[in-house]
Amino acid sequence: QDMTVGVSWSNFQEERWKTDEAAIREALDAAGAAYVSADAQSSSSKQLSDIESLIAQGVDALIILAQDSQAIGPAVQAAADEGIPVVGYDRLIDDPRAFYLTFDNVEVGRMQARAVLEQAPEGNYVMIKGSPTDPNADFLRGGQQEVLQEAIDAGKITIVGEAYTDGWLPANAQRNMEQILTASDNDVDAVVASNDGTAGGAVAALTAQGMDGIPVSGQDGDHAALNRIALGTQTVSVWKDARDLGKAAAEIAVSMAGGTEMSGIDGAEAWTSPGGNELTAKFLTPIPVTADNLSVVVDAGWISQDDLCRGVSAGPAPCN
Amino acid sequence: MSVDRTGTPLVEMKDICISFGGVHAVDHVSVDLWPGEVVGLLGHNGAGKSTLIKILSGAYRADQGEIRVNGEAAHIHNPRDARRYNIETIYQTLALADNLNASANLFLGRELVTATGLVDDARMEAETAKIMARLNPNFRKFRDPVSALSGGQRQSVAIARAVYFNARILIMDEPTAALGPHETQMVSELIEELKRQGIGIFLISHDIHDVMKLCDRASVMKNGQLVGTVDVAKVTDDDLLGMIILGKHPGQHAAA
Amino acid sequence: MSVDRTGTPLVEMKDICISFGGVHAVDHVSVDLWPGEVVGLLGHNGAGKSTLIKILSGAYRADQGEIRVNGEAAHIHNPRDARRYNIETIYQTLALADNLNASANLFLGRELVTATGLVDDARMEAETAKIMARLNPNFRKFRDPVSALSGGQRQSVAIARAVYFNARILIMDEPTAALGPHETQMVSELIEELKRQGIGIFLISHDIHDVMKLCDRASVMKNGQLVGTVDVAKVTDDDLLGMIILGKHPGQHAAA
Amino acid sequence: MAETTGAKAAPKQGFLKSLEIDTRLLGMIGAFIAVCLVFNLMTDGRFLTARNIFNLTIQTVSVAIMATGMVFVIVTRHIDLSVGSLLATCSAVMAMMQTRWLPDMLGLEIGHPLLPWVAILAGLLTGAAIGAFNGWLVGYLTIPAFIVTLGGLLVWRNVAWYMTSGQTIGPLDPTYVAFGGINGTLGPAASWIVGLGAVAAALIALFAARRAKAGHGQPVKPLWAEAVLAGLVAAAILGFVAVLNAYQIPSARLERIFEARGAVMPEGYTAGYGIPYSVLLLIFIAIVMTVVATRTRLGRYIFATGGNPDAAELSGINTRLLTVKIFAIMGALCALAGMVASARLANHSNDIGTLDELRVIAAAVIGGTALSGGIGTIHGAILGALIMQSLQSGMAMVGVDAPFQNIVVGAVLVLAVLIDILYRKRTGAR
Amino acid sequence: MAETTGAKAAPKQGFLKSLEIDTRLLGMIGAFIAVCLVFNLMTDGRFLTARNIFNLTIQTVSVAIMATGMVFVIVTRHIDLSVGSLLATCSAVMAMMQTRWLPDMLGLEIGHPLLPWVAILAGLLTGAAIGAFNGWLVGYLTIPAFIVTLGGLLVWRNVAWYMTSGQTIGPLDPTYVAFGGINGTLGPAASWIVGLGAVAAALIALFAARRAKAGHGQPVKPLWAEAVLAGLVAAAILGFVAVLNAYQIPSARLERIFEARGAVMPEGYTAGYGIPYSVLLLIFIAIVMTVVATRTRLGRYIFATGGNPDAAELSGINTRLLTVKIFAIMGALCALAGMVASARLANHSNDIGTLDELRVIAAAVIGGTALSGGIGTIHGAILGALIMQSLQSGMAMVGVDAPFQNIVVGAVLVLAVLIDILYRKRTGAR
Ligand SMILES: Nc1ncnc2c1ncn2[C@@H]1O[C@H](COP(=O)(O)OP(=O)(O)OP(=O)(O)O)[C@@H](O)[C@H]1O
Ligand SMILES: Nc1ncnc2c1ncn2[C@@H]1O[C@H](COP(=O)(O)OP(=O)(O)OP(=O)(O)O)[C@@H](O)[C@H]1O
Ligand SMILES: O[C@@H]1[C@@H](O)[C@H](O)OC[C@H]1O
Ligand SMILES: [Mg+2]
Ligand SMILES: [Mg+2]
Repeated sequence: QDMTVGVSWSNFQEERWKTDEAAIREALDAAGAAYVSADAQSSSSKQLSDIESLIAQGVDALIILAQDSQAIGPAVQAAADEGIPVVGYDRLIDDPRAFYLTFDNVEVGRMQARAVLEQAPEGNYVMIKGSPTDPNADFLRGGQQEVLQEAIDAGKITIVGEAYTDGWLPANAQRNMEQILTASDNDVDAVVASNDGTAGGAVAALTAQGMDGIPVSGQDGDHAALNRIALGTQTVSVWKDARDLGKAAAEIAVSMAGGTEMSGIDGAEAWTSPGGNELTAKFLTPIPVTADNLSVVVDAGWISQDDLCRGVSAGPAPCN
Repeated sequence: MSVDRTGTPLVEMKDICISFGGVHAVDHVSVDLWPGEVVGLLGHNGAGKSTLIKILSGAYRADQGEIRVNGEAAHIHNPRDARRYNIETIYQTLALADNLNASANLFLGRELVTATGLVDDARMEAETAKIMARLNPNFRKFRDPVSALSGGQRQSVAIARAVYFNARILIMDEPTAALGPHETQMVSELIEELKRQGIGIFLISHDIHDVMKLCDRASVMKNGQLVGTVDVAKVTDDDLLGMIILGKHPGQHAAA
Repeated sequence: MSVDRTGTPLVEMKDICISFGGVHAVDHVSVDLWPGEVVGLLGHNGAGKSTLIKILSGAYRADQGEIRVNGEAAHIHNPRDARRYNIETIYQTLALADNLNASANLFLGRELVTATGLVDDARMEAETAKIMARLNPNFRKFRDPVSALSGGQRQSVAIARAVYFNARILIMDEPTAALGPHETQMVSELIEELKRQGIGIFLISHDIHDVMKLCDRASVMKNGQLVGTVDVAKVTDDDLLGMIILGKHPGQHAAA
Repeated sequence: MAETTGAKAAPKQGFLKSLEIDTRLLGMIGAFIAVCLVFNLMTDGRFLTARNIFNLTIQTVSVAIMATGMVFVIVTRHIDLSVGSLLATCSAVMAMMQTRWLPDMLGLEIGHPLLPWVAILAGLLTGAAIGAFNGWLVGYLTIPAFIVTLGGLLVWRNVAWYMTSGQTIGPLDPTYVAFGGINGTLGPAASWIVGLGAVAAALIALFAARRAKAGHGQPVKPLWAEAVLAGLVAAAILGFVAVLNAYQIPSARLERIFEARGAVMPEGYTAGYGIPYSVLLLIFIAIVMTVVATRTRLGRYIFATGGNPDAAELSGINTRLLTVKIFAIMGALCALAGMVASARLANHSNDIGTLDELRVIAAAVIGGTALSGGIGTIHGAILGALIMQSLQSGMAMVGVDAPFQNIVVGAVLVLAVLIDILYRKRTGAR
Repeated sequence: MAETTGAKAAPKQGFLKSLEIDTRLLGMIGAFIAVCLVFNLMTDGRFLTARNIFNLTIQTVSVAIMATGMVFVIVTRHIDLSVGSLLATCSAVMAMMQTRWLPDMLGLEIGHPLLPWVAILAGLLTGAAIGAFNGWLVGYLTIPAFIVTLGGLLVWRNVAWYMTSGQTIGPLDPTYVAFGGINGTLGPAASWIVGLGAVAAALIALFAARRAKAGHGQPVKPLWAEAVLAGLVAAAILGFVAVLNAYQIPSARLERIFEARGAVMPEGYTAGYGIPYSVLLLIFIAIVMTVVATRTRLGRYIFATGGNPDAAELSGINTRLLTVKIFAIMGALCALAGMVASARLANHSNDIGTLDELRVIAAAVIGGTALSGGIGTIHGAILGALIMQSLQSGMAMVGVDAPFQNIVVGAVLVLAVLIDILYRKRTGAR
């Protein structure tokens, strides 16, 4: 193997990164490149050290799941100094020298809100947000607001509770949901949760009140969440097929290491970041998975039918 | 009687009370001390001797009572206050920092410094060697932390610390309990010398023999109360023992 | 001489050595003890007395040398081993758990339990009261943690702990250093009684007078080495003092 | 030590003195009540509803269980930073056992009644074994507990990750999930029975203690004081049961229960929750741990070692083995806490127990356990956990921003402990 | 205490004894070297390249700076859990100062040469003030440091969040960024000069110490031992400089530098980095803190208080005020560490300093600081930080799975301390 690709993960806490990792590995194997990685444990400082170590180890390309879109700058700088190409993975790296590969997070937020709004066009909403330290949390919340704004202005929807979830931890989401339910005497009609982990916490709190079944959103296509959709306790999980993202990232990294220009990447487009930088980016389309299209995840081999339908008797297809 | 008790006393402790969780450890006790005098404090175990002198040294605060030094009311709320009145104390528990060596302990709180303001360990060690030679000629362990010293060696360090600085009032709580016969002898000589220099000394001791030899007066406590203060020259060993054990004051020998 | 030294000795410590960081604290020392005998250990501060007996009590391990109990080689690697040989020790530092009360300390490691296996605090307290009555009749503080006790009260607790359980070998490291005259007297009586029961006692003390009164033989150490062992009945106070301070063995009085 | 400046104590007040209640406890209870009242005001009385008290109780259980074990660890002058990770490993073992390994290996089908119990047993053994291993490293190899358990913090969280391949494992067995809190409660009738039983037991215990004292000729409290104390205890127990019973099962949930039985819910039917199993478990653990701490040799040795390790060793206590036992207990408690935590989420998630080490240590310290060793109580630690949880849950109810919540929680935490300290200074209790 | 079973010590070896080197240090250096060699093997020699050593050094600085202060805190039997959050607050103040507040308020334009210095001063004052406040709560109100700083952990991180409205603040001033490490180095020539100066200073210090001892008639080491020691010190200093100089600036970066100057890089031009300013800062802090610890009254009082707080108080030391000073120093060091950390990232990020409290405490403990107080060294803590960082960086180079890396880091951490312990047992050093 003459080529090595280094991947710097911001953390390994959410279930999805495992899948992302497997996809990147597989694609690299196929391309005959080696995979090395580091886990920054949610610290932008450690991520910088990690990347320095990966560079010192002699990688030919870097894939970075950035903990912080700006503070990752010096790492990109160091890579550029050594002439190592960088792929910004899933989360924004606000630097034109990095190729931005992602699912559009604002769009994810919109999809979450849309699916919930469809089920509960009127009533009291609870917003379970992501970690206050993750910029994605605010992107998502922004997208959600865009969709709900009209109904809010029309007085159809009232947001009765809103809470950040420290560290995206389900246990924190559960406690926050419980307290919001208590504070509002269970007068809640829908929950817009920002990912599947927090949705799990929210559903646990709802179940305790016998309220499971009201619309709840999520993202990531976590197996447990898809199972909940089959069971009817979650409405939507916006599925960012991590395997596509991982595969694309690996392929882009390999071809950039081979000398391909950013603009020469298949599907690349120019995109202006919120910070005003001209980036080269590639956006994959997320799929909102609901009871109506549950079969996609099985057909795509993302989850086995057994896992999906565990404990479901007469559910939506394919669990019927 | 060699002590001149005509002027103002060096120390007066008047009507001192202190209690711990409802139990009166010291109960309306008054004692005094003149310059150049050694006053023995006697009493059974738990009589309240250490507690009484800890009030003078600033380790405890009395619930009630008054302290006068040189006739003026003294406000002693912590050990720093006591030092300001030139009161030095050898505690029964020694109060040494186990992780420091002998000279660091000896100079603790009053380190010698060089011109640049840094602590002058070499000079402190040299000074320590000097004073220890007078107290415990076998002592060699200048570099070891005091946790590595024997019981008597530790006590020697505590004594050295109290006598090195020019105290005017010296409190010694069982200073020779752990000392060997030779070392005890040297401390006795030291006390005699300090006395000659006009220093006032409170000496707590269980050794009646020592008290008879070194002290001018003796105050005896029992169960937190003062049994009485007697002129040592006017009582016998057995009188003192009677006071300690039975709490009986030998009426005929009442002291000044 | 009342002690029968014809059988096997209760304890033999042979050629014991231990050093700390290169300094020989105990240097080829041999001592022995017969049943019903009190052997005094004397020496200046830092002579190595405490270190020597800590080897017997399992607190330290010797670098060299042999211990025999009842003529058989004894392997004492920790305090639990020593207890198995019925060796009880009163340490100079007392070794009390400050946060526990007197009875918890007295029974530490050998708690009395009820039928259900729970510790029986009421019974232990009652037993403590009994034994303390014999050592320190003023003692009342059964419920307080021992950190709240006076120096002498703490020492009484440590003594009570060693004598309550039926030791065959008792080590007392300056047991009366902090005790008042009455309490000291009571401990002396206790020692006499234990002696009559055939218990062997190592008594470390700085009080030559006490040693002359209580001990059958005395071993004197200086700078880690044994100066000699003498029959107390055959020497004078001054002989002993000479051994302690000058390290001179009074040739004519060599012991068994 | 005795010589601290100003460490002296004034006489206790007569009334409290006769009751012989631990004044240390009173200060903390005062701080707790203050926190509750303020939140109640800020939430228009919602904080002190039956429902919220019920929530608070079950939210506290997992941390409180571990806090009882942490008391032993800290009392012996150690620390355990690995509890959160250990919890994750045990929870992973239990989750994998019941959803994958047992079904695959033993062929026990999902839903088999033995599954949850075997899984719990496996979790307990795992926890105790890892804990004992930690204790061995600390006690026998004399590596500082801080280092050993910091290593454990890193190691065990990632071992758990490997066991589950980083996935959320669930849904878990319904019997198992019943330990999570709201999904498993005794119901009102049984709760009353348990409550009355507890009152009876407490009275008998009080009486027995009095007799034992009198039997050895020791002073006993006046009879009226004994009666007041008994009354207080009974009122507290029954009041607690009443509150838990008062929280009504939401009708939507009741309907579903009837539906599942194939019945129709009668009009106007209501039912209370009663005591959750998880709370029963905590109470049981609290009692056992208190007995261990105060009435067994093990507990005595723990406190002696904490007070003076050298003295304990010289008294013939095998302090090394003791260390192993303490950490093994801590490990087993982590397993139980993991069971409650994952049952509550009805899933094992990767990040379960994250940062719990801080919460658990904080609970013990708030509850009066001294990091310098030798001092601590089980009930204090549980109260500490309750205070921590009230702060967090209360803030979540008040509905301010998460960052601001944390600021308030941090500040109130310090304040609550300060109240306690000032109270004790004033009353002169130690 | 003196009576611990088996706490006795065997004689030291003759050679080392003559050198009078701290054997405690040797064990740790041994563990560190072992870690380095193993990583070097596992990475085919990449671990011990000039480049990686350079990286390691600058990665360690921020935690090492705080670790020196943590030694004082722990030696006095306290703990500071708030350092990571304090770092974040100070970093936020410094970042906001230079990018928003100063430009807005004082009208200093971005790029003004005073900006970074005023910002740093503000950060230092903030850190020292918050630290002093913590110390006041601990010393005067007698709230346990664990609680005070746990509260601080929650409060200050979120205060920082509010200051920046949760945003990443940057890019920061170039002068400021020069403190971050690779963006500010002395260059080879100046580095050699500094290195030679350091050697000279060390030799003079050795000589002065020898004279002072001899002057008071105390024993001195043999002259050959003194010479060997001097040789070792000189070799270490110059070797370190040589390594840092050997790391070449990548040509892309050189080109950029020339471009910025409007020049063209000559063909084949190369240049080494030399000593980074951040490393100089750490060395300066290390020296100052070591002098404070060993040669000033303040340091003496810190160790005395740690050894026996009651004795210190009875000796007339104002232990309360001392506590305030110690925490204030800790706070100021957090500010400096925050400066280095944010300069390194060229931005202030929200999560800056997260979990640093654990790293910092671990560095101090690995470096031999005893949590029970009274024992600890500054150089030990820095070495501890270096060991921690080597483990983390090394694992990222070895190329195993990220979760597995954490497992190895945890295990090796425990092992490294064990090596040190076993070494000291064998040589009989305390
Ligand atoms: N910090 C404290 N807390 C509670 N009680 C205390 C405290 N210090 C002393 N006492 C009690 O006060 C009484 C007097 O103690 P003190 O130490 O003054 O006695 P003493 O006369 O010095 O005895 P000794 O000769 O044994 O040293 C004792 O009963 C002791 O238990
Ligand atoms: N743990 C230790 N580490 C180093 N040196 C020690 C240690 N314990 C004792 N020593 C040294 O060993 C020597 C003997 O001490 P030991 O305590 O046995 O003396 P001792 O005869 O009991 O004196 P004392 O009459 O003062 O109690 C002393 O010089 C002491 O400093
Ligand atoms: O997919 C989500 C990712 O976008 C966010 O940044 O972190 C949480 C994940 O669930
Ligand atoms: Mg006393
Ligand atoms: Mg001794």
